[in-house]
Amino acid sequence: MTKLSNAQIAWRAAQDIHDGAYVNLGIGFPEMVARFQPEGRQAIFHTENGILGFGEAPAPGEEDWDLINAGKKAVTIKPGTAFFHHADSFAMVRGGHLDVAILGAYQVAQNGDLANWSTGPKGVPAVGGAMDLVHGAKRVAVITDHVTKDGKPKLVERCTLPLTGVGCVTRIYTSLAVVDIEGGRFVLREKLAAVSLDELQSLTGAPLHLDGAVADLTVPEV
Amino acid sequence: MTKLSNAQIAWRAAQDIHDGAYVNLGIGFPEMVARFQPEGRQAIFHTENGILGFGEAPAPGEEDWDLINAGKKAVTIKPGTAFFHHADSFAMVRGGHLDVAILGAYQVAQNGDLANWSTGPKGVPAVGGAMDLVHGAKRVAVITDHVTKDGKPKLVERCTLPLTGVGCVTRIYTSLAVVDIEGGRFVLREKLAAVSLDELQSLTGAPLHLDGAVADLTVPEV
Amino acid sequence: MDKRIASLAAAVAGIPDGATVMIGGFGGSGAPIELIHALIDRYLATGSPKDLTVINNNAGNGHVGIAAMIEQGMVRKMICSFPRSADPRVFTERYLAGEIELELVPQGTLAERIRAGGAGIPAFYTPTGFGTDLAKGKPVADFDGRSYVQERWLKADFALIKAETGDTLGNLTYRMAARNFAPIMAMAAARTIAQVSRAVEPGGIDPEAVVTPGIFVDAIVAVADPAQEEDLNRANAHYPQVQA
Amino acid sequence: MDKRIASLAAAVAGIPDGATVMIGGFGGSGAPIELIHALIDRYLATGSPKDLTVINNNAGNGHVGIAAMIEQGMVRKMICSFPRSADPRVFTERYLAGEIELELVPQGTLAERIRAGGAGIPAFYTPTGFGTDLAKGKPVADFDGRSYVQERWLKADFALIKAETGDTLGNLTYRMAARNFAPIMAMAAARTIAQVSRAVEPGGIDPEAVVTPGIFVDAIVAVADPAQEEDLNRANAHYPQVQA
Repeated sequence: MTKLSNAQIAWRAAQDIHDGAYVNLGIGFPEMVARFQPEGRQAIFHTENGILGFGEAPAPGEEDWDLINAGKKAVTIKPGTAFFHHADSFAMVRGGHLDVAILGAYQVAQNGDLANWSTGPKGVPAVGGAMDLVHGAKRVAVITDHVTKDGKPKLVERCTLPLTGVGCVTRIYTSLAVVDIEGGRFVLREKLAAVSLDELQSLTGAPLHLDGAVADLTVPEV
Repeated sequence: MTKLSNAQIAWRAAQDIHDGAYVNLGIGFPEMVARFQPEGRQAIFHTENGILGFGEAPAPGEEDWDLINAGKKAVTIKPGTAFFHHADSFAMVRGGHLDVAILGAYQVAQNGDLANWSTGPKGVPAVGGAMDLVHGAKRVAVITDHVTKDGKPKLVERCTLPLTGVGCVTRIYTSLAVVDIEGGRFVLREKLAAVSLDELQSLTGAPLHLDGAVADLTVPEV
Repeated sequence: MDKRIASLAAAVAGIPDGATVMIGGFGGSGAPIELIHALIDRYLATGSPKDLTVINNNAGNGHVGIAAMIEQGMVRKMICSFPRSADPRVFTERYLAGEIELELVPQGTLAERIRAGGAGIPAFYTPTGFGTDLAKGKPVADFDGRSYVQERWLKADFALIKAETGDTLGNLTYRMAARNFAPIMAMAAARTIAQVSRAVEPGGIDPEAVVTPGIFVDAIVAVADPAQEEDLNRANAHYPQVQA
Repeated sequence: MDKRIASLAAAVAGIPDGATVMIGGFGGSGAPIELIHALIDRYLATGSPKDLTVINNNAGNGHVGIAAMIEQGMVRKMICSFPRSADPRVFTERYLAGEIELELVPQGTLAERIRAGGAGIPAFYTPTGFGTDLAKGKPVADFDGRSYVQERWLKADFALIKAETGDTLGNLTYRMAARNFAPIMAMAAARTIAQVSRAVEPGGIDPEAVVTPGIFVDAIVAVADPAQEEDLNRANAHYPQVQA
């Protein structure tokens, strides 16, 4: 089936980040969003471990392991970077100073609940800063494949996995669509032209509502 | 009547400050304690407005009004001074990091209650950092004349003036004596040799208990 | 992104009647005199903003800065720890006349409430003030056998602060003890406006030396040789200047 | 006053069995490897300290640092936000075998609890974790129509941290993102021991540049060229070194 690559989902999410926005990108796939900042806009990236306004990854061999992001990957400084300690870093998060946080998801429910930290009681649990981010940033968005690897919906009526946060997500960028969460409902904003509404609904665990026209989700090869 | 001058009371209080102690001195009379650090001991002074390890007053005309203490008097920096903001400053206070706070008093009760910020409902109330200091420093001491200007006891059974803190004072240096507060009682440790125990008791608003010998309160001319 | 604003007047233009305004400074150190006086200019020209709630450690000294705001009648309420100064007459007279409201807060509690406002902590417990008149009516709780008072966060619509160096991204440094409340007020206000003695491009401040990261700052306005409130008061200054 | 201690061994000599120890670092950045390894040396020589509760963002990586402490059996409990790393096997195996306890805390709550411990705030409310498994059993309260979880302060008997420059009064600066938890852990521990890459006399640090004021630091020990945990792991290092 036609679907967006992770890079393309990240590209689409990047288009909604306004100039001058303060942004936190989750570990892994969400980090990709930084690559696709639209021309003429400058976002400032925050990492939980105490850097604001860091730059791209250094060339291999040029890493300084005191200069890493929350995913423990090496980054660089650029003019205007600031360092601070962990309590100040999470004051930024919890205090509502970040404009956008973009995270991955295991499940997102139609009421905005997010499950992205635990797949159940087995193994070693680990949470990091996700629970802080989802109740801190002004806007919490999710980027994700529309369905799990075995084809089950990730957009669901109620999360069955342990929650990261309650009623926190407002927009989901998936491999097939852009879906807003409004008034406890999924509202479809954009979908791939090649995917029918019925098909999309069949891959979604709760009703997709329409609120005006659904735009084509158009993303370049990236 | 024979009594110590304010400078002498300050001198006596200074003798109990150990080498390496972090100390906050209240505005006014308590500031005088800094002058009498015993030879060979180094105390580090904290001021609420964000300086640790400041130095003496500058020469007249040399003041920099960005470099002041809590009493808004000009101070100086010296090697090892540190600046920080107000929340960090009171983290030092509230978090139990100061070894000693020395404050003035209107009244101290035998249970350690202190009244030093308000003489009643008239006028404009002002509290500053006193309420934080009395519940923060490891040791809270008071320096004061033994009696009020009109001869009434300042060491009392119960404070009648609005409280600054509850059960917080452990030692009182007065113009006549050194009194500890232990188990809800005044315990006399030192008194001027020229003042009899009966006389001292008559100037004190609650029983002075003895716990071993009472030493002579001996203070040089300063 | 460039957070510079060209004039003091433009910097304070958006503050409406009834706003809550945190103003940096401890006595004269850190007082953003030029921003305050620009606000007074606007009030004198337009009648606005008035009915302000002002949060500062003190309540003005002499006839400049916050004292001048109060003297002009712009301030409805002060939230502060120590409304006394070398010359507190302006506040004292209004207060005793019942013309200005006062919320007196212990200094450390004031600082922590502001920091909590900036850090998304709606309430916290402190030993400060327990058993005193300033804790009356507040919830209390015991932890580990000791009694504490619950205090609420403090936020503001605007913060007016004075910094030493600011870059165009809003990163700030301060000068000595002029730092005091500015970094936490910058965190706690919906819009933070900093007057800076020196405006620089990004990179003009060592990343290790940044005290207030730019995320907490919305606008900077350069004031190259800022007045020192203490100096103004020693010269018996009035704002606006008394005409001869 | 001179807070310098001549040797790593002397610096960690006072940590007893059962102590709660905060250890700075986020992953390898800021990890005080030499202090940790000195503690392991002591344990191997004397059997003490053991039954430690360790507070760190993570739970060790590879076979050095905190992972090596766990591997040697010194740690009874970890309090952390993210017990995963490139090579978390040491912790994972002990945890799944029920040999080590885990208190999992959201990262911002972990930071705030530590800061609260240092600032004398026994409890505070945070939106983080509300309605999740990590808030189970904790008091909740509504403020201004939103729900919050009450969290308690976190204190320690000791903090082991890594700083860049330290003066003999204990004032510290850090290197880039190696700062992370160190400044707040220094506040929250009864005794804070900092390894510093450069020890200087008072005056050797600009008063404006001090990140951790000396009041929060009890001892500094100079480690001129500290190991970087990430480098050790990339070289597949083990501590103590595996004998060939």
